[in-house]
Amino acid sequence: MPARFLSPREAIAEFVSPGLTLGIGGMHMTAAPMSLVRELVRGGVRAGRLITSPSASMQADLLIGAGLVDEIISPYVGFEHLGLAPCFRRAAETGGRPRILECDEGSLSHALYAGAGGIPFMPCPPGIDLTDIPRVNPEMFRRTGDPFTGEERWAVCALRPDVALIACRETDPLGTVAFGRFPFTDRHLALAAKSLVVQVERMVTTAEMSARSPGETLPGFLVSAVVVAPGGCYPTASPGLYHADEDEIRAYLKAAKDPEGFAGYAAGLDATEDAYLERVAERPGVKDAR
Amino acid sequence: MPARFLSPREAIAEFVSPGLTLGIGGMHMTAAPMSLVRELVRGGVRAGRLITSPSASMQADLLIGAGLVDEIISPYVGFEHLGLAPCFRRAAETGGRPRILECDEGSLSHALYAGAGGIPFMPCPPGIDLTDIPRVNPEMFRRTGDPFTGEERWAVCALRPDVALIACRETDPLGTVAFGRFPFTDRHLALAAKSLVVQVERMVTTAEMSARSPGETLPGFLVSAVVVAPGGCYPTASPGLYHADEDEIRAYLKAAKDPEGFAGYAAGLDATEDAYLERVAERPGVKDAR
Amino acid sequence: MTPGYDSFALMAVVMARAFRDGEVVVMGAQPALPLAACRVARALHAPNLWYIVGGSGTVNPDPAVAPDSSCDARLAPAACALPLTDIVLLEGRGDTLDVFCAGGLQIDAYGNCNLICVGEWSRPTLRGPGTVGLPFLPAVRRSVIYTMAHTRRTFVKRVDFISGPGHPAAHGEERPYRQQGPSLVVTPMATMDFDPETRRMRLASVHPGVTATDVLKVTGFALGMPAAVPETPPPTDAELAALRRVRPRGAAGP
Amino acid sequence: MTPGYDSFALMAVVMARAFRDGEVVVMGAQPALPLAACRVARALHAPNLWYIVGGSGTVNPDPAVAPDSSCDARLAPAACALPLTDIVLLEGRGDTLDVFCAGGLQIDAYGNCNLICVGEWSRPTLRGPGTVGLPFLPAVRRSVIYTMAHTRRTFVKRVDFISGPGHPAAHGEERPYRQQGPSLVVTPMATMDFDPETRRMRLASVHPGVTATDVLKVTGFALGMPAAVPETPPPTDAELAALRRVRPRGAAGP
Repeated sequence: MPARFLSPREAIAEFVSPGLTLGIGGMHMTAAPMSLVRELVRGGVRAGRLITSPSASMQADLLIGAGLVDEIISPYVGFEHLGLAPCFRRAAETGGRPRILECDEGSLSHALYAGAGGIPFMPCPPGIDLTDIPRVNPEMFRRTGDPFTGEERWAVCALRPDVALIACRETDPLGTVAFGRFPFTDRHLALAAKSLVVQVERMVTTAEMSARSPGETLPGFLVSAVVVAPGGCYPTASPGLYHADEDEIRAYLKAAKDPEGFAGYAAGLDATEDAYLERVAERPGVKDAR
Repeated sequence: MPARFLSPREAIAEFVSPGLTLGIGGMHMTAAPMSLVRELVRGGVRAGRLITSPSASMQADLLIGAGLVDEIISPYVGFEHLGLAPCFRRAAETGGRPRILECDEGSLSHALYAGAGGIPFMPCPPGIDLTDIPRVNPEMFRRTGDPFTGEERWAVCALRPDVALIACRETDPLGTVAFGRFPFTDRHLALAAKSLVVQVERMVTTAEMSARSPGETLPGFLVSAVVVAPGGCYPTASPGLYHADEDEIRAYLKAAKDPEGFAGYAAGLDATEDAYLERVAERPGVKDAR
Repeated sequence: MTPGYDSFALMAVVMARAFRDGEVVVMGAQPALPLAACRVARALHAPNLWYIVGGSGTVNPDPAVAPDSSCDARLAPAACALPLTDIVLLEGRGDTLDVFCAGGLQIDAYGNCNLICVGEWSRPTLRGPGTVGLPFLPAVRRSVIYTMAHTRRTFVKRVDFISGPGHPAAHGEERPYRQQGPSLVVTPMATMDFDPETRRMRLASVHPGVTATDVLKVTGFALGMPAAVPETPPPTDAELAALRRVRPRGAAGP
Repeated sequence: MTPGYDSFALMAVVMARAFRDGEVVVMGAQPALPLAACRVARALHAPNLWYIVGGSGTVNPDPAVAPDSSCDARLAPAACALPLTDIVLLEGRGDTLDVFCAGGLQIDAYGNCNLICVGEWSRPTLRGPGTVGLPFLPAVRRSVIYTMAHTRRTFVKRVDFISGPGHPAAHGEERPYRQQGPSLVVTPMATMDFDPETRRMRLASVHPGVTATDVLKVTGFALGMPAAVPETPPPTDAELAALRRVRPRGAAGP
């Protein structure tokens, strides 16, 4: 069927019921689908489980701060040189939500590959054996026998988000989407998800899309809905179009240091994503992308 | 270290000792590293085990015909609309070499992923369970328990070629190589191999290479040697540069119908790859690529 | 069959009719026939059809001149392309692809396909090329089987080697992905489908100029026979016109 | 430390000296220091060094202005880039990458790193960001550990959570990949290495202006102490010149 082009509100309303397992893309402060994430916050839509890329930042911390994440699978929630993730930290240190399913980058990447391929579970390469991770996460890590050598190994379960929300650079009218410069693990996440909502910066022709190389694109039949939201990764970066706005992220980190500050920040996200994007459209970088 | 640029003969002499497990890329009649394969034939270099892409054609049949393959792992050896693989067929029907380790495309692709990632073995998605493949290939397929559900499943072993020989379109002076239009499973094969010899059509600058998207390139540190051989995929295609020469392939299929005819064809491969490429340089397509 | 079409044309049109708008079709080696069928379907009743050509991973290729090989770079004018390794993932996922177009050296009453060998595997009388992606047949919503060879050698009681699983022979047994399994078989003589109770192949229609008795003679097992066997509707002018645009030069199909 | 360089400069130069020509270095989040070090090494004694910046997968990025984030698109002027999912494969392979640059909230005498939590995991007093790729430390030929915080809180007797495995404490125990494990620790005060017998951390050199006693005071375990502790050779003019070209504006490093 032809791709469905929806507003952030419509896409969230139709594809994200409360309590689902949500995969959210973007790595560190790049290519986070913030328009969709802000819409989750506005709608108060709860994720039963949140699966991130190997390194999440604001897309995870904002949802955690808003109390919308029951469980999280993420190898990293933080802001690199800008500091720790205030809401994630507070939750862990005060025993609040989310429950953390401790995980590392390799296991996550392989678990998504398994989920994408109908592979029931994934034996882990050595390394994880020597960490404390499997010990604190028996739900995701189990011992298994290697039928070829007889050795006992750790295995990680396959992961399949009910819905993945990712940011790509472009769509064409058929809903085929193309990543910006770096695919991170967002491609695996998209392939593993039962449905897929993609936020993009712009529309290109099908001929332009055709010229992109395999591995850069996801065909429209995998895409449940496309949300065209120029500037929608803000304040994270859309690689090649605009950089992360570190001033805005610093302002968030400062505000989110305590629950009251966080509440103030969340209240300032405007009533609609259109209004928000209108407001940030003048920020450096985003302006050129629009 | 800087990449080593070698002739086909030098590359084979240095990296392919007789009896190794050899991975050879190229899918159907596209992107087979024929310059390297012909050099194996000229040198009479025996593969202890040959692992192909999910669909091999002349790169496998030529080696089999020359008696150089002890064991083969290949989900398909044939020539699509041009017919069956004469030497592969003859070997199987007369009980000659190679021993066939029966395998399908999915299991091969996952086994290479496992080999590339240090993953000890790979549980199979359902499907293979209903075929006779695991029954005839107990060496590669074993039963394993899913530690999360308790179910019994088939697993395939990880595959790691000692050397992979693949054809790419381009190299830069650092030995970073870039695929042509389609990566097939050659990327997984390259990542799984202990050493990697890449045949390319041409040299580009590092700046040109830099513009290629992730997933198209393999960095020079993974490449043991580069062989610059314009036209070297002939008579298979180098995608985007020249098409397969079906007349030449038909001539091979006709000749290889019996061992004598095959011997004649093999004897006609010229004493050196340079001489061979010189001779075929005038064929349509190849001419433009050189 | 002397009117303005040949077996390839009739089979392509029959396959095209089986594809529904919005479906995702996948095909493998030697894709001439299903590729033509998909393009005809897209031109006529299924404008939102998606189709993936095997090895190349091209999605909806629309080349000026259709190549014969599934990996030919001339397939590149396409909506996009997927790495083959991703197609393998999507096949295993089991909830994305609608139709798998498959064939075999042997095909049996339950729709099992065999691309590996005739005779004993260890010393076959005929060694086929190998099975490629056919073990994923049960993972796709349904499969369409096609062959240019409607003979007793192809349509056998029981394949010598299951390389592409069909319906389960045991009553009530379910396939792991719980999909429909083989749904349609297209040959130069007839179309067949499967009895929902016995899951055995049965005649669905005979092509113009062919009788049910003709089909029975060249089928190596007791083909299910409905009370009345309709004739396959011949290609319409619109179908033939659409096919003319997309047919590989001189392709007789697999 | 008042001469023409600061801690970042000294540490970058010390790390750069540890990289050998032709090696492949990998770094993760917050790569300012190892990225600068690799670029200095490449400019001086290791022209064939390869380095991979974590999430972005960029290989040998050489940006005009170095960004602080490992995923910043300004890293794109690079030799090439690998999808992150391929880097995960290469890490697990265990025979390709030479040096892993790592750090931790806590680092212990055996070079175990902890990026996950201080205190009990279920209710930590400090929750760190998470471990990302650190479980692959034993898969890489050797690791270089760095931190800007040489304190007793960072250098602890035993990490509260092993998220990046160091040397085995048990005598004779081998790590699964049979690699060297942690080989060098770089802080603003000193460099440390590991006793090949006990596999415990020991002082290797003190930076100009720092004494061994200073280092002992801020290290939370019995640091091995050689008979004579050399001073870390200060950056040469050539090293400082090379660093000036590549240093991120205002970066203090991790």
